[in-house]
Amino acid sequence: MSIDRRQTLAGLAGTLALPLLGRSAFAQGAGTFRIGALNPVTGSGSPYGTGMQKMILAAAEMVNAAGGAGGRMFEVFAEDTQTNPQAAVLAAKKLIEINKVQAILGTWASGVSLAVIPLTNDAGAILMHTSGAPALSVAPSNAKGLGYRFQATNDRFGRAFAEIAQKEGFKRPATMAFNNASGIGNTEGFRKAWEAKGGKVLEAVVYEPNQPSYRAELQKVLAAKPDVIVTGSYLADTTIILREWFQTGDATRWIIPGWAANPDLVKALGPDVTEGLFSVDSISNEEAPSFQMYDAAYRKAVGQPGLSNVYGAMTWDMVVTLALAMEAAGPGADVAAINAKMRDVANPGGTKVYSFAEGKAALKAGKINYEGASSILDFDAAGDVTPDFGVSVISKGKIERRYVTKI
Amino acid sequence: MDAYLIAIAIVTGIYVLMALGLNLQYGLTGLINFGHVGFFCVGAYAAAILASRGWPAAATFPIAAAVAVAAAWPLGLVSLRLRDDYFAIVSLGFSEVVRLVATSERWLTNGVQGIAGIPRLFADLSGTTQALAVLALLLVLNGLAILAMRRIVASPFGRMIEAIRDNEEAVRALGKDPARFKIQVLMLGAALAGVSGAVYAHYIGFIAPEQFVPLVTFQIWMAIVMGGVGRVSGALVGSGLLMLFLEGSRFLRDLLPFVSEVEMASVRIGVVGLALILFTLYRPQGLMGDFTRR
Amino acid sequence: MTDLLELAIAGLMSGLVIGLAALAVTLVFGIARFANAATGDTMTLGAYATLGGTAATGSLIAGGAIGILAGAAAGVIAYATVFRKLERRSPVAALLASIGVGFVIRAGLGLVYGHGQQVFQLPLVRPWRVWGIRIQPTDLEIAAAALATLAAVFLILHATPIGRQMRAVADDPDLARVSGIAPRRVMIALWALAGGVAAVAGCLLGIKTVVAPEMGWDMLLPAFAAAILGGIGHPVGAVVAGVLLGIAQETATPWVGFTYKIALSFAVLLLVLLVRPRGLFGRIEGVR
Amino acid sequence: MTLVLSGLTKAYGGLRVVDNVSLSVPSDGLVGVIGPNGAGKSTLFSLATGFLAADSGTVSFDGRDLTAVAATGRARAGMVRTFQVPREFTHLTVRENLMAAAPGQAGEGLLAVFFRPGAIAAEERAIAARADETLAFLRLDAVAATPAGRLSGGQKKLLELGRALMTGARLILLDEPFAGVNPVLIEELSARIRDLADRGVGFLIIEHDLRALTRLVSTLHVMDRGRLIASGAPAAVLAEPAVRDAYLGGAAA
Repeated sequence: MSIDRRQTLAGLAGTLALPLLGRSAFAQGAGTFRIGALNPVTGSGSPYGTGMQKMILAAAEMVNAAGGAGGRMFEVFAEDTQTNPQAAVLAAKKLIEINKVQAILGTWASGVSLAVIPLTNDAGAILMHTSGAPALSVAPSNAKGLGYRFQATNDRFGRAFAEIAQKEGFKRPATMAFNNASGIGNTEGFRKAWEAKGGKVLEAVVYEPNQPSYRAELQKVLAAKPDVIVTGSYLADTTIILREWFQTGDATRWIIPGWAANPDLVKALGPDVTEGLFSVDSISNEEAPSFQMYDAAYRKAVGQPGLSNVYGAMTWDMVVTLALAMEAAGPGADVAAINAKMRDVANPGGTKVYSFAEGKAALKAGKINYEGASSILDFDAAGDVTPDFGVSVISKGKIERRYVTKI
Repeated sequence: MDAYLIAIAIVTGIYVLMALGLNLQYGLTGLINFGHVGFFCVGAYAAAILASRGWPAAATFPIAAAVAVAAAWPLGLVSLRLRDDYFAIVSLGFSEVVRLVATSERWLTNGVQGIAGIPRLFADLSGTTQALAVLALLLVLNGLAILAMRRIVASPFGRMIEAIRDNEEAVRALGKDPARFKIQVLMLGAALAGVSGAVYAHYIGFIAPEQFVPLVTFQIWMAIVMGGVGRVSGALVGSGLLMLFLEGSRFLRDLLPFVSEVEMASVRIGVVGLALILFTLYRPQGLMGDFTRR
Repeated sequence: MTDLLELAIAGLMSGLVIGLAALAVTLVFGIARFANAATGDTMTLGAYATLGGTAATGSLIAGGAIGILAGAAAGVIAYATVFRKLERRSPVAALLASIGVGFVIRAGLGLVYGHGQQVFQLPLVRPWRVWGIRIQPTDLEIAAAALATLAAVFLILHATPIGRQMRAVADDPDLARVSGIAPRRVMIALWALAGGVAAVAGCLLGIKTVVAPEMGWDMLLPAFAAAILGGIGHPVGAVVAGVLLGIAQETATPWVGFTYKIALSFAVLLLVLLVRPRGLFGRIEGVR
Repeated sequence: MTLVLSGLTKAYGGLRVVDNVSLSVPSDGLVGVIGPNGAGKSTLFSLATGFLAADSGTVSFDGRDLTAVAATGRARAGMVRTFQVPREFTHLTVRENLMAAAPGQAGEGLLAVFFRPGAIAAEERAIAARADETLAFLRLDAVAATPAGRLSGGQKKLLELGRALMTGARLILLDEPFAGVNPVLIEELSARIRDLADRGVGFLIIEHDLRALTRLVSTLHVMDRGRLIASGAPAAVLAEPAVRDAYLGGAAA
C-alpha cells in the first residue's frame, strides 16, 4: 500500500491530540494529486471493499507509470468506511484535512455516500461513489455537481428487472426486499417500472435481517401465487430464503440482483435449488479492452476474476476518468477545472479510448470518449451513468449470461 | 489537520453527553440502562424531522430532549419496578423497538432510506469556524450538564439516588419509593441522550435506523467503565479513550502492516472486548478512581 | 387455518433454537447469578466448530460432538479466566465482562474464518404433506436434535450427582456450601453444560441459516427475552418461553407485519412481567 | 395497641413458613420474638412490613388496616424495620445515611433542586442538626463523616436504628439488633432502646441473644416451625416445657 509513512505517523500524532508536526509537513507536493480511497473494507460492504481499494491503488499506479495525469502523479490514501456513516464521516474528515485529498473515490452504501458528500462539497472535492440512492443525484447532495455515480441507481435496477420480467413472459410478479435503502430501492423501482408497463405487483414483502427463519415472509409472498419473485436482497438472506423456499416444494421463478445471486450462492445451495434463477447485474463492459486491463489487474491483485466484483471495475474507472479529466484540464488545473472536463472525456462525441495511456495520447489530437471497464461510462446531467444490465440464468450450478438488456 | 481534530472532538463531545446521562443512571443510581441508544435515536429523529421542516435549532434541541424524556417516562413506569437485571434486558428491548419504529414508520422517518440533508448548525458560518461553533456549543451543553450533575449530587435528591444505588430495599424500608426517583433519573439521562442525538443529527447530516444499534449503547458503557463509574471526570476520560480506540485503529493499521483491513474489524472488536474484560477484572474503579468519594 | 398452522410450525422451529439459547442463559443465571452475554458468541463458536468437525470427519454427528466439546471448552475457559474472579462481585461486573468475552470470541472467529458466510452442505429435500400441511423432514431432524439436547440436560440435572448439586446451588448457594458441595466442581460442570447447550443452539441455527461471525450475537436478545419470560433460572421455563415467543412472533405476522414481529417478543415480555414479575415459571423469592 | 398482626400466614409450596400468627405491640411496648433458625421470624417481619405479601391474615397499625398497603406506605405510616444483615448506604457517610432517612424532604424533588436552592439549604440545615442529635444519642458522632461501609457490624446496627429514628417512626422492628455486636455495645444499645420506649416508641425485636432480649422486653413470643407456641412475660415463657423442648432443646442440639 503506497501510504506515506510520515503522513501516517503525523496522523497518529493527530489522533493523540499532539499536533507536533508543523503545517509544512502537510503541504501539497508540487507534482502530486492526492486522492482518497474510501471503501467499505469492513461491515456489510466487506465482500467488495478490499477489491475496490486495491483497484484504486492499481489504477493509480498504472496512471503514474504512464507519466501521470496533467503532469501530476497520484498519491492514494486508503481508508475504511466500516460501511457505517459515522465512521465514514470521520474517515473523510481525516482524508480531507490531514491528507489534503482533492477527490474521494469508492464510497459504497447509500447511507455512507449521503453522509460523506456534504463534506466533499464543502471542501470543493470530487466524490465518486457506487451508491444507488436517487437522492444522491439531486440537491442538496449534488448541488455543486461534484458527485459522480458509477453504479446504476436503484430505480434503474428496478427498470431493468421490469424489462427482464416482461421479456421472459412473466405476468404475476411479487417482490421481496431486505429492509434497507438499497433493497427497497430495487423492488420499489421495479414496481414503478412494472406499473408503468400496465402490470400489477401482487405482493411486496419487506423483511428484516438476521432472522432465524424467513418462512412467514415466504408464505405471505407465495400465497399471492406469483409466477416470479423479484428480490432486493443480499447473499446471506438470499441463501436462507431460497433454501426455505426450495423446502416448501414451490416452483416459482426468481429474479435476483447479481450481488446476491453469485457463485457463493450457488456454492452454498447447490445446483438443484439454484436451477433456473435469473441473476441480474449492471454489467461491466466486458467486451471492451478496458475491461481486459481491469480484469488482469484484478486477477493480479485479488486472485479472482474481475467479474466477481463489479464495484472493482467501477473504482478502476473512477481513477482512469479522473486522470483523463486532469490530463484534459492541463497542468496545474484546480478541482473545478478538472470537474468541468469529466463529461468531455467520458461522454460520446470523441475518439473512443479504453485506457489512460491511450486517452492521454488521443487527447493531443482532440476530443476523447473513455469507454470504461464497468460500463460505457456516459454521465447524465446529474452525474449518473446508465450501465447495461446482464441477465444470467443459473443452470446446473453454472451462472450463464443469456443476454444484455439496455434501459 | 485542525478540522480533523475538531471533528474528533465534536464526536467525543457527543459521546460525553451520552456518557454523562448514563453515568447519572448507572454510576449514581445503579440503573442498568442497556437502551441508552434508544433515547439518542429518539432525539436525533426529533431534531432531524423538525429541522428538515425548517424549524430552527433553538427549537429542535429542547424538543429533542422533551421527546426523549417522553419516551423514557412510560418505559420507567412499567419497568422500573422490575428487578435490576430485568430492567437491563427490557431497556435493551426498548431501544430495539425504537429502531424498529424508525424503520417502519416511513411517513415520519422515511424508513430505511433515512433522513438526508439535515440542516447544519451555524450554517451561515463556514469551514473551520462553523466546526468550532459546533464544538463550542457542545462544550456549553456538556458544561451545563456537568453543572447540573454537580448540583444534583450535592442535593438531597442526589443523596437519595445514591442511597438507592447502595441499597434499594433499605430505601423502601424508610418509606421512600425508589421507583419515583429512578423514573426521574431515567428521564434526566434520556434528556441528555436526546440532546446528544440532536447534535449528532445536525452534525452528521444524515440519519438512518442502522446507525442506532445496541453496539452504540455498549460503547458508552465501555466509556464509563474505562473512565470510572460514578464520576464526571470518568465520563470525560472514558469517552476520550473510546474515541482513541475507535479512531486510533485507522492509524494502528499502519503500525501493524501484517493485519489486513478485513482483519482490522475483528481486531477492533477484540480490543474492545479485552478492554471490557481487563477493566472489570483489574480496574473496576476505572481510570479516574473509585466512586466512593467524589 | 393451514397457513396459520404452517406459521406456527415455522415459529416452533425458530422457538426451539431460541429456547435452547435461553436454556444456556438461564442455567448460568440460575447458578452463577448473572446474565451471560457471551452466550450468543458461544453459539457462533459451536456452529463454526461443528462445520470444521463435519468437514474433518465427514459426519455431521461427529462434527456436532466436536462443536459441543468446543462450546463446553469455551465455557470452562471463560469461567477459569474471567468469571471465577468475578464471583464475589456484582452481577453487572460479570455481565459487562461477559460482553467482553463475547467480543473476544467473535474477534477470534472473524480472524480465523473471515466475515464471509459459510453453510452446512446438507441435502435439501422437498416436504411431505400431511392433511395439506407441509411437514419438512429437516424440521423433524432439528426438532429431534433439540429435544435430545433437552433430554440430556434434564437427565444431567436430575439423575446425576453433579446435576443434583447444581440444582442445590441454584436453590440456595449458601446452604449448598454449608452442606459440603464443592462449588468449584459444580461451576466447572455448569459452564461446560451451558457452553455445550449454546453450541447445539448455534449449530442448529447454523443449519437453519448461514454461519457468520455475527449470527449468535443477533440471537442474544430473543434468548434473554425467553429466559426472563420463562422465569430466570428455570430450565423448563426458558425452553417453553422460547417456543412460545417463536410461535407468537410468526403467527402474529399476518397482523403486525415482518418488522414489528421482532418487537412483539418484547411486548409479550413486558406484559407478562407486569402480571407476573417473576416470569411464567419463576419462583417467588424472599427478601435476602 | 399500635401494631396488630392477626392470623398471618405464608406458605412456599406446601411449607407453611408462617402459620396463623397473631400478636400485637402496644404504642410504647417492648416486644420480643425468639425461635430457632428457620422458625419464620424474619418472614414474619417481612409480612408485617409489607416486604412480602401474606397469603392470609391482616396487619393494622394505629387502627388503620395496612394489609393492602405496600412496604413504603407502611413505613410512611410510622412502622419502620431494620434488617438482619445491615443494609447501610455503603458509599454515603454516616451522617448522610441518617439525613437520607428524614421524611418529606422538599430537596428530593428534582425541580426544587434547581429552582428553590434557598429553601433546600434551610431544610438541609435542619435535617443535619436532627441527624447530629440522633448520632450523639447513639454515640455515633465520632464516625459521622465516615463512609458507612467502613463501620463495624455493631455500628451498622446502630446506624440502622438511627435511620429508623430519623423517619420519626413510632414503631421500630429490629431484626437481630445484637448479632455481631460486642457485649459493651449491647448494653449501650439496650439502654438506648429503653430510652426510646420511654419516649413512646414501640419496638418489636427478633433476637437470638436470649439473655439480652429477656432483660429488655416486657413481652416475649416464641415461634417454632411457623407457629407461635408461647407468649407472655419472658420468665414465664421461658419456663414453659414446650418452649424448652422446641427452642432450647433445639438450640442445645
